[in-house]
Amino acid sequence: MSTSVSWLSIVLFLPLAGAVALQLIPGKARVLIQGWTVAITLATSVIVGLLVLGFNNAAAGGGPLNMRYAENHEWIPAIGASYHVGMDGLAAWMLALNAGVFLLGAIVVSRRETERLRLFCGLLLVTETATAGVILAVDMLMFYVFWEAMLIPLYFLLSNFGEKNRGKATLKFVIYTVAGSLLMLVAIIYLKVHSPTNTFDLEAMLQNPGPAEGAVPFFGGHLLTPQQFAFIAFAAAFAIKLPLVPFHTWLPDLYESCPPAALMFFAGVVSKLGAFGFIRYAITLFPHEAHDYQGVMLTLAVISILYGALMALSETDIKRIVAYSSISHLGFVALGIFSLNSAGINGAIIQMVNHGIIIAGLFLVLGIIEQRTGTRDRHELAGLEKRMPYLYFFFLVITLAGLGMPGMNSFVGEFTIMLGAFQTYWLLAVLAGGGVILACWYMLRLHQGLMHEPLQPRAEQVRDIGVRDGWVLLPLVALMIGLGVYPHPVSDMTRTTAEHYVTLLSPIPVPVQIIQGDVK
Amino acid sequence: MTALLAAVPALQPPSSSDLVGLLPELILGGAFVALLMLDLVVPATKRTWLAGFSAVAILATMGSVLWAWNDAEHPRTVYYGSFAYDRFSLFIDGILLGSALLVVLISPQYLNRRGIHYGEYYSLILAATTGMMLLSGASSLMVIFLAVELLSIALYILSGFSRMEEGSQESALKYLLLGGFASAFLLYGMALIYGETGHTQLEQIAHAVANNSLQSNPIDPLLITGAVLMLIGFAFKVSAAPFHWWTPDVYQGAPTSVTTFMSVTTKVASFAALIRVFSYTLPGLYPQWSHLVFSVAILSMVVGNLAALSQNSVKRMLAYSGIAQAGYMLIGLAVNPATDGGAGTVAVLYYLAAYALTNLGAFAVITIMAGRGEDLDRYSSIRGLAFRRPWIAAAMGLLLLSLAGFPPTAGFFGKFLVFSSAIANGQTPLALWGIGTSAISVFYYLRVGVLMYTKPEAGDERYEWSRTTVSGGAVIAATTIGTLVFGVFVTVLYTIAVSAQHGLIPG
Amino acid sequence: MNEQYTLTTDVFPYLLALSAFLFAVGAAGVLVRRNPLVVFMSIELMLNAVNVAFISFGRFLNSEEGQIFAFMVIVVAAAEVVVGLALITQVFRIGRELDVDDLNELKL
Amino acid sequence: MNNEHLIGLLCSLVLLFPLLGSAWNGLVGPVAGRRWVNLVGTASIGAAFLVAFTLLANVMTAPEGEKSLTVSLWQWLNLGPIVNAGQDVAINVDFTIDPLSVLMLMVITGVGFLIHIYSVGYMEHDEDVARFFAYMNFFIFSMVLLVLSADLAILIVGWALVALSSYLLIGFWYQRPSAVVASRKAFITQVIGDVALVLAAFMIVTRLGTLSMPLILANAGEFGHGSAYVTGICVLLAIGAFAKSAQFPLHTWLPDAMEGPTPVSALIHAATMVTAGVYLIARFGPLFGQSPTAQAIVACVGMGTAVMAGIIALSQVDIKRVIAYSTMSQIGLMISAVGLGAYSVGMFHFMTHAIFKALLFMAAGNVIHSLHDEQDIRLMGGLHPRMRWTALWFICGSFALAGAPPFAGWWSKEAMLGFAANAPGALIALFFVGLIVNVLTGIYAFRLYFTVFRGEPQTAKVYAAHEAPKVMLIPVGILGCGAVIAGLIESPVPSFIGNHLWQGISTFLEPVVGHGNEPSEAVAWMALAAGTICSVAGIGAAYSWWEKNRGRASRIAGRLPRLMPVLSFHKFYFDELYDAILVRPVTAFSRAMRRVVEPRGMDGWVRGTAAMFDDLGVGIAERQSGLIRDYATYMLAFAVIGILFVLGLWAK
Amino acid sequence: MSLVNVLIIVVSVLAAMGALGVVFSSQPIYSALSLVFCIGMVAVIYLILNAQFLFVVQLIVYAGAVMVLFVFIIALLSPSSEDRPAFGVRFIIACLAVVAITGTVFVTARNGVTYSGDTLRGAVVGRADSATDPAYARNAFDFSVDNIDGTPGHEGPGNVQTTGGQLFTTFLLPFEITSLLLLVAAIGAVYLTRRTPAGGH
Repeated sequence: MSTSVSWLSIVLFLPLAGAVALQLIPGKARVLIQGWTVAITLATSVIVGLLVLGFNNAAAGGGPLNMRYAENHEWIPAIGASYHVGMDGLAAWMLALNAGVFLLGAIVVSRRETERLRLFCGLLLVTETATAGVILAVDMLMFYVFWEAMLIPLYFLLSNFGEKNRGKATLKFVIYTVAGSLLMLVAIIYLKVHSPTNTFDLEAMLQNPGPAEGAVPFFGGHLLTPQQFAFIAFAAAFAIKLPLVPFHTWLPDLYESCPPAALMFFAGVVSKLGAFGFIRYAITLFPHEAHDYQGVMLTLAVISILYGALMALSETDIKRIVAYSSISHLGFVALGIFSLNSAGINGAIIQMVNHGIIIAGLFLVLGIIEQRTGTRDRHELAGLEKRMPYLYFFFLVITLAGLGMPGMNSFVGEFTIMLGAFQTYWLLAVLAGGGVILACWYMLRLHQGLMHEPLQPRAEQVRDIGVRDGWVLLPLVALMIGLGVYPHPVSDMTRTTAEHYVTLLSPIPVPVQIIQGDVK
Repeated sequence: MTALLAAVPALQPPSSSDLVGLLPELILGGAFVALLMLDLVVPATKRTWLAGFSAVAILATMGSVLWAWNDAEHPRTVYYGSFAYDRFSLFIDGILLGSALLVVLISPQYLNRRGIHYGEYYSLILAATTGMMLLSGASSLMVIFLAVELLSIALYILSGFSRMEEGSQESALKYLLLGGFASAFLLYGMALIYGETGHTQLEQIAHAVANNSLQSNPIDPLLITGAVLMLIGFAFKVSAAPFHWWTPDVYQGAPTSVTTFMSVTTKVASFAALIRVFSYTLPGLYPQWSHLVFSVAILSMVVGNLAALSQNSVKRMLAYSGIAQAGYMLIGLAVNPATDGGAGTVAVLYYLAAYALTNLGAFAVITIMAGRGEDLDRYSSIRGLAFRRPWIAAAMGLLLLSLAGFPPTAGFFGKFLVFSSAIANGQTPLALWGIGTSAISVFYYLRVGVLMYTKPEAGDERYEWSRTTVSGGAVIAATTIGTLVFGVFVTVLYTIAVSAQHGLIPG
Repeated sequence: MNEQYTLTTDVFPYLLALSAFLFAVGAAGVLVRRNPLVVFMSIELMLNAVNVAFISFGRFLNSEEGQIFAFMVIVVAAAEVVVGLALITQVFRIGRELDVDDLNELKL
Repeated sequence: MNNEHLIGLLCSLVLLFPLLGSAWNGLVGPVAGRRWVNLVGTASIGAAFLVAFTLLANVMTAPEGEKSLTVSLWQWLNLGPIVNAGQDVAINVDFTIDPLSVLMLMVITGVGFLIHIYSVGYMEHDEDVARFFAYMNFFIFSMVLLVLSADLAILIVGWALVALSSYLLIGFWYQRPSAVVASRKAFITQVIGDVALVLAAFMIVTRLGTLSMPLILANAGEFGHGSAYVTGICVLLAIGAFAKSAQFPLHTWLPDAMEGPTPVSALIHAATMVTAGVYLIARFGPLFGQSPTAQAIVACVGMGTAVMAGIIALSQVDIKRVIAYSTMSQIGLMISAVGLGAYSVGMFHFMTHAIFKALLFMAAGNVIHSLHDEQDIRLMGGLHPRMRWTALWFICGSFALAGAPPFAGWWSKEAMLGFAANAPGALIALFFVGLIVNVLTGIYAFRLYFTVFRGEPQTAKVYAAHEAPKVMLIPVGILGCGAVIAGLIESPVPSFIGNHLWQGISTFLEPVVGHGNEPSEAVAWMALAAGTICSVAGIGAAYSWWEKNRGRASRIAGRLPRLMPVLSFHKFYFDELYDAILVRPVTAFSRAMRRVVEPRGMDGWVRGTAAMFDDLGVGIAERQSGLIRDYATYMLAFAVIGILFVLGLWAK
Repeated sequence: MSLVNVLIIVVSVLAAMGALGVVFSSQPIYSALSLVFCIGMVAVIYLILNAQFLFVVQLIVYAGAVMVLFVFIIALLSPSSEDRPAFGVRFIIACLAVVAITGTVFVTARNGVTYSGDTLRGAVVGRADSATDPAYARNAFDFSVDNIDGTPGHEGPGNVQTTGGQLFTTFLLPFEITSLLLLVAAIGAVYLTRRTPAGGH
């Protein structure tokens, strides 16, 4: 694919432009609105797909991150901020996930959001731009802008279309997230101000690391070095977004009141961005600190795995069960990342994508169930298999993928992550194994609770899924199986990326030239 | 000192170039007088024409400001150093005039609904704006004081513009008594500074302080006391804690369109004077006054944001938010003007523009939603707004997000620049206080947003919100879009702010 | 003998002290009195205090600006009084007590 | 086409037939109708059996030293360099064809095929037959994958898929709450085993840098003989094996698994899946050989489980559960054997056991079928005249199980006793325990037979019982014949027929598992004699207690200390124990966390912070009294403080 | 200490007493009268300090117009209740503030400010050369002073002239602003007290 075309900018702003153009369509033309939304997301997906396929052949940028398709323009030259986008192996996968999940979101949307479809579709497209911006940005200010801007469409989505308690949940989510990211903002400014190049450019900063000496003045004290402070600030922002226990309480509430159609991309993409940030920024910019605080982060990751699993075990609301399972699964991702070796990071990248697929499928299924039975309480649902055999099949596959069944996609990720963790410290893998066992327990409890045992009166009349839902679920399920059976091509690309990041965070700074040589 | 005095052409009448330097103020002041006359001939039912006239006058003034922007490339003082003809004041004038224009556009409908549509309203708005523009360029203590009083008196009257309403009258009297009280502090500070330096022209004061040619040598406690007292006076005007007490009560009691106007313009104009006096006239006293600015900034952020949490009226909440915003702006003032290369000033300028746009938009929403004869600013009365006025609610939501400092809105870059200037100049603790309180602020801003999106219960009162007029809609659209534009294309406004900071008198 | 009629700088601190005292007493009046008219008078007292300072400084600096400033202050004070008294009468007319403590409708 | 390609193709085929059968049954089956489902479901396994037979022939004809062949299909995952830089750890989908895997393959597809045929009859009245055959075929696929895979990671995949199909089949009647619980229990137990295997894989790969099993086994010595590390690996592998083979302490799922349809019990919970643990340990024999400690643990656990299960089997009243405990007991014996290094004998017993235990289950299935799902043996009795064929095959199976000469079980069991008698040191005790197990086996096997088939009918149902249809009888008959004669393949008999083709199963497996610590002839004969005596004694006891003098059994039980029958009847209270120390604490802990820690702790600090700010805010807002004089007071006070503050700082 | 100084101190004390009278009078009318007295005393100080113009303005505008307005309003509204300051927290704070402010300013003014000479140039009441010319010595109320630039104003304009001249040249802008200010105040007063709405709805 020719690099003379600004493909990444097109990917980035196509949905936004689509959202603007969407407002020209009359609100009554429901088919047109949805068709347009699907077309835009589909076009984005196609471009992203081609970019990912052409990734290895694209001209490498040559910076520390070796960005492909990079574009660099002035944005606010006076303060050292630029419009700098680029794609590395990590971004490629995240972007692919992003495009795919939003495409599915656009497809499933209309049936559920019967009112104000245009608004919903518009916000969906804006969210896609925001998340894509987070993934593609190489300039830290730009990254931050997209990172926070993402909250705006989400906030409107939640407040317009959310379910009960949405107000509280939205507030909690936004404040929690903002508290973390504001800290990150201070760190970003701090880094920029003290970096030799005096810009926000990530690659420039990686080439010329900031100040290692000195101390950050706090409320009267000097507790931390600038790098430590910045690392903690970044880690806080990402840990909240991910989320790691004990910063997680926004997530169950939010998922509970989130509209089902939005949940797909919410859970599918948004929470993965925390993990993305950890890899792209937190450990890359601060290799020393990443090693210093490795123990803390790994502990939090393991606690998240076990805690999320335990919570999911006794929860009765099916959405909350999945929410807690999500915490547990993302704990695995964090575990992989902070193993700080290539296996762990590779597994984390794979698992990010996998979990995005799985959680999207899970929420899709649960959304269908909730919509058709009108309840989310596990106690009021049982025996649905009898009425919904096809849904049962899809749900089964998704459940199995969710509990890390070998032969499914998440096994690949979890296996690699646990291997990475095992290399770091064997006990971590053992504890994570405990998490796997608990995952099996709560996922089966969820799945069997809904599908098995005598049919409940509430479910007497439900219909099975139609062809349309089937066509949405099928690619997800196919991916879950396909990536489990033949993960090798995907994992090779992610592994290259992971190994590259590992070279970046080796405790002794590696001269940039050598890194370039390695990749080529 | 003698040489400087000799430079003042004593007992010479001012020249025409002095008049040119004062052109925008003259146009607006003239319009004020003309409006008074016009009010006599315009019939009572056609008072909207007065709004039109005011708008035209403001636009004309804006034109002259634009012209002057080019003209003022080489800044100078006019009227024997009383008034600065520089881009800084013109930048502020631009913000003030824009705000006034938007307020004038939303006023007729509001005043009609409240039954207080009189011609004096527009006259007073123009007079207050004139006073603020004078304040923005004032480069002598005397002009500062008079300009402050001009705008204050106009605003006292405007606050009490709803004559038969107790709340309005109460707010006006409160504002007046406390304003007079604070003016006395400001004035006493001026007296002390005058006594110590022997001058009232800022340029000469700056020179005296810089060259240590004071009555006492070295720096004297009376001079410091004077600076502190002036700071207190200004802190009152920008409603910074702990001198903010009038703000919530007055904002709530005053007619909403007036609140809209004064919440933005007073702060903008007073900050202009604050910067001119403290960062550029008294930078030598920075080690002394910085402590106070620090404390006031932190207190404002804490008090404003925390108190806003427990409010149940949008106007009051925005009042406290205004207090908090003043705190953020003060961060930009708290960086050492001698070493920051103007970053603090630029940041405050950007912040002011962003704040004016955003806050005006938010208040405009409350203004145009007003009910018949009452302001619908209680939280309970905006519940479910989104279901009947989706666009207004969306705009309000976005404006509140901007106030909270979310990118890509102008509010974010205001905060960003302020924090940047603080961090770059070794004031990281201030930035940390700033972000800590920002996080708190998200709660109350978004709570209003969430309320608008809460479905009204079956038994809830159904409020009679006004219908959105064309001009009202235009104002909200303009502020909303402007908020976004200045949040993305930052360079435009930033460059203007930088050039406004260059050549600031006394530089 | 002429020294009997000579103003010396010794007196300057006393003049400033008078100014400060008047200012402080005026401020105290705002604090302790409830009648808005008296509160207003207290504020006038504070402005007078400022004028004393201005004129003393002007005299000792041998500069005119102090007097002119004081003149401006008087004008402003007069303007404020006009508006203030108008407001007070209006407040009284719409049925409030002449008591600043009665003006507490606007609060949380 | 060279041999490797042929083998690869055959491997693919043996996997694909069941997989395609499963897919067809699952997706098209419900539409296509019962006839097609039955046909495809059984034919796919039949085809797989033929392919397996071809593979067997291939292995048998392969020249000495080339009996083992590994083919690679595709690369599954590349983990990058783990141990040495530049040397990537690749996980390939590799398959090994060697005597061991082929033997497993033959049993799986052979017995599986028969059971599929049987199922046609057994599931005749069930609505969901398509789903049933889809699961069954999928099970065969998973099991074949397990035994063929030559990479530990792929083996784990097969290992888990087997557990999955077991879960699906146990919970086949998903509307029964007990079946749902049982299936979940089985699956979770299996996952514990999976995790153990994964951890073992990590231990191996971080040392050796490979997961390919031929390489692992070739380099087993790298870990150091008897080192703690290799013991750790072996123990983890053993835990995996225990979970799969229902050995103490992971055995409680197996009896509950009888909630599934009887063919499932026959295929999965008797013949094939539960013996995968034996296969695993046999497969990793060279690794276990490095760790005598692990071997001893395995042997003791196996034998312990055998005794325990035997005792429990004495008092159970559910026909399938009795057989299930007997299965557990027999597998305990196998595990014990492979723990002692007697791999070929263990595998031999696996084979015979697969035959006679499948037979027993299917015969029991016939009984249950004809009694309309009655499973309580106390309500049976006197079935012999009504189900003559079934009774005949059942008694054949019982003799094989009890180890009466010359039935299949006799050959394999007494050979294992020979190894036990030759065990080193204190492990010789296993021999004597093994004798006790023999006695127990005889007792419980024939207790079942006598109670079910002899005596007087206990309920009206029995009078209405009738013989099973042919489709269910023929597979039973084939297996019944097998139960009589299968032991002969290890006897001297085959060598008379064709010495060059078959020299007994131990010789056949020798290239893979070696000989182990073979007993001397004298010891072997001694053990054989002792074992036979014990087995026959057990049968005799059963005859005297349940046939000759009915009611004597309970009198004897009454004379025993009260504790013993109680423990036996309540399965040593393991379910209750696990419930009390594992399940309940975890759920209670989880519930407590959700009710206390989550709202008060995790959310508590968030809410607490919010509440603190809120209180502060109210406090500040309350200062806003609305009184001008208050405001002026504050302003004046702060002004004075401000001035003094700044002046104070200045004075310093 | 010169007589003039003594005079200033005496007048100051009187002014201070007047100020206290404003605060402590129980009736607004007494407060107003105390304020008039205080203003008058302050005017005397202005006169002594050579601010003759201000002296007049103070008396006419302040004591005359403004205070009359006050008295008029007091009469108009005739507040009934007595209003004596209560002894409370506010009172204590007020007293502390009085002490603090006065003390601080006095102490700093005495210790800190060191104006160039013991006797200021032109600081002699009366003509600059009155110190040497006994003919003018007693004429303390000869309203003239040195020029602003320090040159002795033997024949120059008097204080009022100087002030006026400055007002219309150097301080023209402030002066003009006051006109605007007064206009605004007038509008306000008229608007607020207009009894019947002259229009509107």
